[in-house]
Amino acid sequence: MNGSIKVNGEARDWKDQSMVDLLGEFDVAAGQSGVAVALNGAVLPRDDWGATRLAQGDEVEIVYIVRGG
Amino acid sequence: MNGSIKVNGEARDWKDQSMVDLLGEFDVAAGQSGVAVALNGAVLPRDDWGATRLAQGDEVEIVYIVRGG
Amino acid sequence: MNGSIKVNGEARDWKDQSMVDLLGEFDVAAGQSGVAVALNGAVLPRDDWGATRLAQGDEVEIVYIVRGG
Amino acid sequence: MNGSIKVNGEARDWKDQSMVDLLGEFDVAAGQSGVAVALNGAVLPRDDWGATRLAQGDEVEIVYIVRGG
Amino acid sequence: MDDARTADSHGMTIAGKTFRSRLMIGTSRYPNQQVMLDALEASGAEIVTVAVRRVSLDGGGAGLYDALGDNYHLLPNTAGCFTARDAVLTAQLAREALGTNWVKLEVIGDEETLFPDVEHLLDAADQLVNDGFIVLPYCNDDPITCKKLEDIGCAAVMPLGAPIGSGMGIRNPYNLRIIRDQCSVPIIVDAGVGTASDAAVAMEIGCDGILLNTAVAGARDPVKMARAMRLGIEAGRYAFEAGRIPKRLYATASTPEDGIIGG
Amino acid sequence: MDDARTADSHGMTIAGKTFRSRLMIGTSRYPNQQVMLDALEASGAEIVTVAVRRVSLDGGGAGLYDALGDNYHLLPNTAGCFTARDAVLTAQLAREALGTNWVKLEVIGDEETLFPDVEHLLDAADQLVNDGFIVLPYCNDDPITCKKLEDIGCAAVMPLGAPIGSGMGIRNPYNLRIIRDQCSVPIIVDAGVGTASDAAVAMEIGCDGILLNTAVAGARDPVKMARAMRLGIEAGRYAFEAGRIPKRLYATASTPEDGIIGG
Amino acid sequence: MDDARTADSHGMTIAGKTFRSRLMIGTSRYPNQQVMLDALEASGAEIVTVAVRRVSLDGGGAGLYDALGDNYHLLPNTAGCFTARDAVLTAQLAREALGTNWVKLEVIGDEETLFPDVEHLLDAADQLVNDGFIVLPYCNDDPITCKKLEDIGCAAVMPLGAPIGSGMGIRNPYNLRIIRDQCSVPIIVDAGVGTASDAAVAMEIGCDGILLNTAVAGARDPVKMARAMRLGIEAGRYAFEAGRIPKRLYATASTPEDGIIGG
Amino acid sequence: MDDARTADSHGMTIAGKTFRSRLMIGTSRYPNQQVMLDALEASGAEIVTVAVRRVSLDGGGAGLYDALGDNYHLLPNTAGCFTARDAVLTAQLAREALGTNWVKLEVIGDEETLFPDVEHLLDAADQLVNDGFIVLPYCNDDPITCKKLEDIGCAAVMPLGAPIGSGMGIRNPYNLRIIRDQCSVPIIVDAGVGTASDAAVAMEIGCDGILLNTAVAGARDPVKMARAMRLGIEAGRYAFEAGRIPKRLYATASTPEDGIIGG
Repeated sequence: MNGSIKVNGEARDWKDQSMVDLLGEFDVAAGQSGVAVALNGAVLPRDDWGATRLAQGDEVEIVYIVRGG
Repeated sequence: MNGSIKVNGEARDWKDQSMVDLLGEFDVAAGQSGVAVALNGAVLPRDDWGATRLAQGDEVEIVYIVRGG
Repeated sequence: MNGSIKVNGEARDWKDQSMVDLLGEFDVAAGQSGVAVALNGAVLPRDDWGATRLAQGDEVEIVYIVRGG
Repeated sequence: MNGSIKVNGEARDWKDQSMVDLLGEFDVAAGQSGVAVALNGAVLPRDDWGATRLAQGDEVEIVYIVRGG
Repeated sequence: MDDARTADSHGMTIAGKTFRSRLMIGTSRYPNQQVMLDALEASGAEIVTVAVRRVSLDGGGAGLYDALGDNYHLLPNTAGCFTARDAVLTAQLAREALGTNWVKLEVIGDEETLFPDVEHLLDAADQLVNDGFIVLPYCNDDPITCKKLEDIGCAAVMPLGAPIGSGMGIRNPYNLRIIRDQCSVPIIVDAGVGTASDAAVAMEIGCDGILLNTAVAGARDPVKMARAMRLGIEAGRYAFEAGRIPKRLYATASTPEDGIIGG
Repeated sequence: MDDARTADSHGMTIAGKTFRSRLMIGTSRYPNQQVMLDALEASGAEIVTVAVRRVSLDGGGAGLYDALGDNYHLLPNTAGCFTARDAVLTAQLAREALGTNWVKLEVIGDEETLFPDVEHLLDAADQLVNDGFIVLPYCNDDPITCKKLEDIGCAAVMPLGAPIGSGMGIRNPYNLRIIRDQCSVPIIVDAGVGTASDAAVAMEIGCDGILLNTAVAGARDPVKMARAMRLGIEAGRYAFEAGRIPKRLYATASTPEDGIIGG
Repeated sequence: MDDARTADSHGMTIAGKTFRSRLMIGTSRYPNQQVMLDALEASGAEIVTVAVRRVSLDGGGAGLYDALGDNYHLLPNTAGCFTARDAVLTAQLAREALGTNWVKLEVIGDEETLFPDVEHLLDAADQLVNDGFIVLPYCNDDPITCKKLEDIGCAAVMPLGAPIGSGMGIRNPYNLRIIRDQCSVPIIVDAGVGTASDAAVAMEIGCDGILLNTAVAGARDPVKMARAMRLGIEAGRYAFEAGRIPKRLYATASTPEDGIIGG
Repeated sequence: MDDARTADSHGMTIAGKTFRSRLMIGTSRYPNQQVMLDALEASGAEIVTVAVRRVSLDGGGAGLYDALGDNYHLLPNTAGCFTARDAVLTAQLAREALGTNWVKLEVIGDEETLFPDVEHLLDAADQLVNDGFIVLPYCNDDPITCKKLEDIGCAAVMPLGAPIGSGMGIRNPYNLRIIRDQCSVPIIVDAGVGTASDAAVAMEIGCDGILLNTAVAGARDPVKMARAMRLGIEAGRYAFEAGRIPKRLYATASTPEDGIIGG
C-alpha cells in the first residue's frame, strides 16, 4: 500500500493511519486544546479525531495558537 | 388606442409616436448633439431615432449635458 | 486736621489712624494671613502694622489672595 | 618708528601710512564701491580715505559685500 | 507662462493624450455663466467636467454644450449614481451625447460624505473598461483600491484629498505618497482642494494633476481663485521636479560665517 | 504673467517703495555664480540680500557687487552679529559700501538655532531707525515683539516661519495670523520656507512677502525651484485675495442632484 | 484606578459583553515571554490577540495557550490571509482550537502596507457572521466600508489609524469622526498607534477602544509603555466624557482682571 | 496609581523640592468652590496657583486661603501685570501674604493674546531672583528667551503651548523640543493645553510638567477633566520614559508570517 497524503502543504506517506496517529507525530495529544485540524478544507471537530481514518490523497491542516497582533 | 409609455420616469400617453416625435416635445431636434436617448435601458444611437417607433410600455430616458463637477 | 490718603488707588480721609485701624475698616484682622500691605510702594511686614501710623498723602495697597490661574 | 595697528582684528606694522595706502595692500582702489572702512569703531566715509593718515594703535575694519541670505 | 510650461518636462499624459495643463475643472455652481467662462479661461484647464441629466419637460439645456464644446475637452461624470448599473448606463448615454469615450466615473456610497462605494466602483470600472471607455475613477485614498483600479485598466486613479466640496485640503498625504509609490498610472487628486497651497501640496507629493470645482466656483472671486489654482499647481509641480531641501529641526546658516566683524 | 501681476491690486509696498515681486531672495550657497544668476532671474525677485565681511588678505570680492548691482536692489544683512553694537556698525558699513539705507537687521542669539536675540534686536532697531535706516528686522513669531518693532519705526517685520535653513515651513501659522491682525506694516516671512507650498501658505495667511535663500540654493535644481517659489507666492497671494471657501467636515455636492437617472 | 474606572460610566461593550478595559493588545514581537506577560498585565487589557499557524514538524507551541488561556480572553486573528476563503477557514480553525466564536478578521490586500482588501473583507465578514461568529473586522478608515460592515452584522468596526506597526498615529482624525457619526457599533482603532497621546487622541474623537501591539512590544521598555497606553486610553476617554473647552485663536484670561495693582 | 507613581523614576523636582505630581493647576473660573475643590483633588496636583488682588471695600476674601492653605502649596502669580515694576511689587506682596518665596511670574504684553513681554519679563525675573525668590516665569516658546531665564537663575521655565485659555494645544512642538535640548532646568508647559492628549504630547516631548486652569475649570465636567489631565500627564511621561517605536511610512507585520494557511 503505497500512497500519500498532504499535511500542512507537504506530501507524506499514507499508512492508513488514524488522525490521532498522525497528530501524535506532531506531538499533539488527542483532544489537546489550542490546536485544530482541517480535513480536505473543512474543520474536523476534535471529538471526531479518533474515529477518523485517513485516505489516500487526503489533505490535512494541523494548526495551533501562536503569538499574534 | 390608449396605452402609456414612461419618459424620464414619468408616465405619458402612448400615441404610436416615433422617437423623433417624442424628442420634439422636449425641444430636442433630430440628431442634436449634447443629447442622448435610452430605450428600455439601452442607449439608442441618434442615427436610429428616426426609424424607431415607440411601443406601449416603452421606457425612455432623454438626457442632456448639464454643469457638473 | 483735614488731609487725605490713598488706599488701593482711591482717596480717603486721613484721620491720623494706625494701619491696624485702616485694615479694620476692610475687615482685615491684625496679622491675618493671606493678606499683605504696601505703604508708599514698599511692602509693610505684618509685624509692623500695629506700630505704623498713617501720614497725610500716604499711599496704601491692601491685597489678599484670590483665585487665579 | 616701530608701532602697530590692528586691521580686521589682526596686528600689522604701523608705517605712518594713509588709509589709501593700507587699502591698496588689500587690492581696494580709492573710492571703490562695494567696500567700506571703519576707523576705531566709526565708519570712515570713502571721501575721507585719502586725507586720513593712520596713527599707532588705530583699529581698522575693511569690509566688502559678499553673498548672504 | 509658456516658457515655464515647456520647461515642465513631463506635462500630463493620460491614455496616450498629453495635456499642457495639469488641472481639470468643473462647471458647476458658479455665480453665472460669464464668471464660469472667465474662470475656466483663467484656470488654463483643457479638460472641464460636465454631467448628464434628464431633460426637463420645460426644455432648454443645449446651451452648455455650445458654450464649451469648441474650446474644451468635455469630460462627463456619473455624479449622483449609487449603483454600478446606473453609472454604466449614464456613462454610455454621455458617450452618445458627447461623442467621447472618456468618463469620470463616480459611484457614490453615501449622500452625506459623497465617498465612493468601492465595490460598485470596481464593478462599474470593469464593465466600462471592457466596453471601450477611458475610465477616470473618483476613488478614496486607499492604496489597495487604487491598485485594483489600475489593474482593471483604468487610465488614471483619482483619489479624494477630502470630501467633495469640503475644502479640507489633503487630509492624508501619507496615503497619497503610498499610492504614488504603488501606481504607475497618473494620479489626479479629485475633491478636497480648498485653496492654492492644497493643490501645491498634492503636486509636491508627486501627483500628476488636480480635479476641482467648488474651491473656484465658490470663492469670493472665482476668476482670481482659478488663476491661483493654475499657479499653485505649476508651483507644486516645479518644486517636485526641482527636488526640495531636506527638513531639519535645527538651523543652517545661509550666510557664510567667516570674516564676521568682531568675530 | 504680466496680466496676472497687474491683477494683483496691491503689489508689495515697503517704506513707500512698491515692488512687483513679493519675493526677496538670498545670494548664498548656490552651486556656482551662473546658477545663482539664473535662479535670481527665474525667481522674479527685485530685492536680493547680501552680507558684509572683512576683506581677506588675499584680496578679491568686488565681483558680487558688479554682478548684481545694476539689476537688483541689494539689501545688506547683519548676519552673524550677536550684539546690537556689532549689528549697528555692520549696518553702517553696509550703508557706506552700498549707498543704501535699507538693512535686513539680524541679531542672533544662538548659533544652533540662529533664533534672534529679542532684547538686542529691539535695541539695534531703535538705534538704526534713529540713524535714518529703513529697518527690516528678522524676528521670531512673537506678536508682542513684532508690535514693538513696528512701534519703534521698522518699515516691516520679518518673523521666521522656522529656523533658518531648516526647510520646516510655517511651523506656527496661528502666530502669523495674530501678527497679521495686530501689525499694519508689511509682514515678510523670513526663514523656514522649504518648498513652494510653504510660501503659498504664508501668503494665504495674509503675509505680504517671503524672504528665502537655502530652499532655492540648496534644491537639486535651484533655477526650477526659484520659479516654483515665484509661482507659489503668486498663487498664495491670489488665493488670499480671492477669498477661499470655508472648510467643512462633510461634503457638498458640486454637481446639482436633480434629474439623476434612476433618481 | 478602581474609583476612576467605575467613574467611567460606559465601559466597552461588544456583542453584549462588557469589558472594563478599552484596550486590546497583541502578543507578538516582545523581547521574551516574561516581558510579554508583564506588559499584558501592566496594560490592564482583558482581551489579547493571538494567531493560528500550521504546526511545524518539530512540534512545540502548546505553551502560549497554557500561559494566557486562564487569564485573558484570547481573540484569534486571521493575519496573513489574502482571500476570503483562507480567512474563513482560519477563523473556523481558530474557533475549534480556542472554543471561541470571536474573531479579529484580517484580509490583507498588500504585503507592503498591510492595508485590508475591502472586497474580500466584506465577503469574509458576511460568511462568518452567517456562520455564527462575533466578527471584529480590521478595516480602513473609509466610512462607507465601516457602515457596510455594521450592516452585515459585525459586532464592531476596527479602522486603522495608520499602517500596522508604522507608529504614525491617527493620520486622518476627520474620517474617524465621520465613522463615529455614522456607525452605532463600537469603533476600535486598530493599527497605527505609536505612543500614549495617539491613543488619547483616538478616544477623544469618541472611539470606544484601541487595539495595538508593536507600539508596546517594540518600545525600549514594553512594560512601561503598556502602562502608558492604559493611562492614555483612560485619559482620552475621560476627556471625551468631560466635554473639552472650545478652541480659540486668541486668549481668555484665567485670572480675573479686577483689582489689579496699578490697574 | 501609587505603584505607577513610584514607578516614575524621576518625579518633578523644582528648586530642590520634589513633587509626585507633574501638574500645577489654577483655581479660577470653576462653576463653584465645591467643584473647584473636587477638581483639585481629582487632578492629583500638589501645587495650585492663586492671584493677589486689592481688597474691595466690601471686604471678604479670606476664604480661599483657609480652603486651600492646609492641603496645597499655594503658588501666587503676577497675572495682569504689564510692567516689571508692578510684577515685582505684586510678587513681594504675595510673599508677605502667603509666606512663600515661590512665584509664577507673569508680565503681559498684550491683553488680546496675553503673550508675555519678554523685555519686562527678563527684567522682573532678574530683580526677583536677586531678591531671593524662586521664580517660575511664564514665557513664550522662544529658546533664546528660555535660555536667558535659566541663566538669570529661574528655577524653571514655563513656555506657553498656545495663548492662555485658547485650548489650542501645543502649537509648535518643534520649539519645545529645542528648548528641551537647550535648557537644564525643568520645563513646565504653561497655557494652551485644552484636553488630555495635549498634556500627553507635551510630556512625550520631554517636558517636566504642565500648568493649566481653563481646560479643567471650563470643561462641561471639571472633575472628570481634572482626572483626565492627571492620567494624560502620567501617560505621556511613561511613554517618554519607555522610548517609543520609530515612525515609518510603511507597515511592519506584528504577527509573524511563517506557517500561514495556504501560504
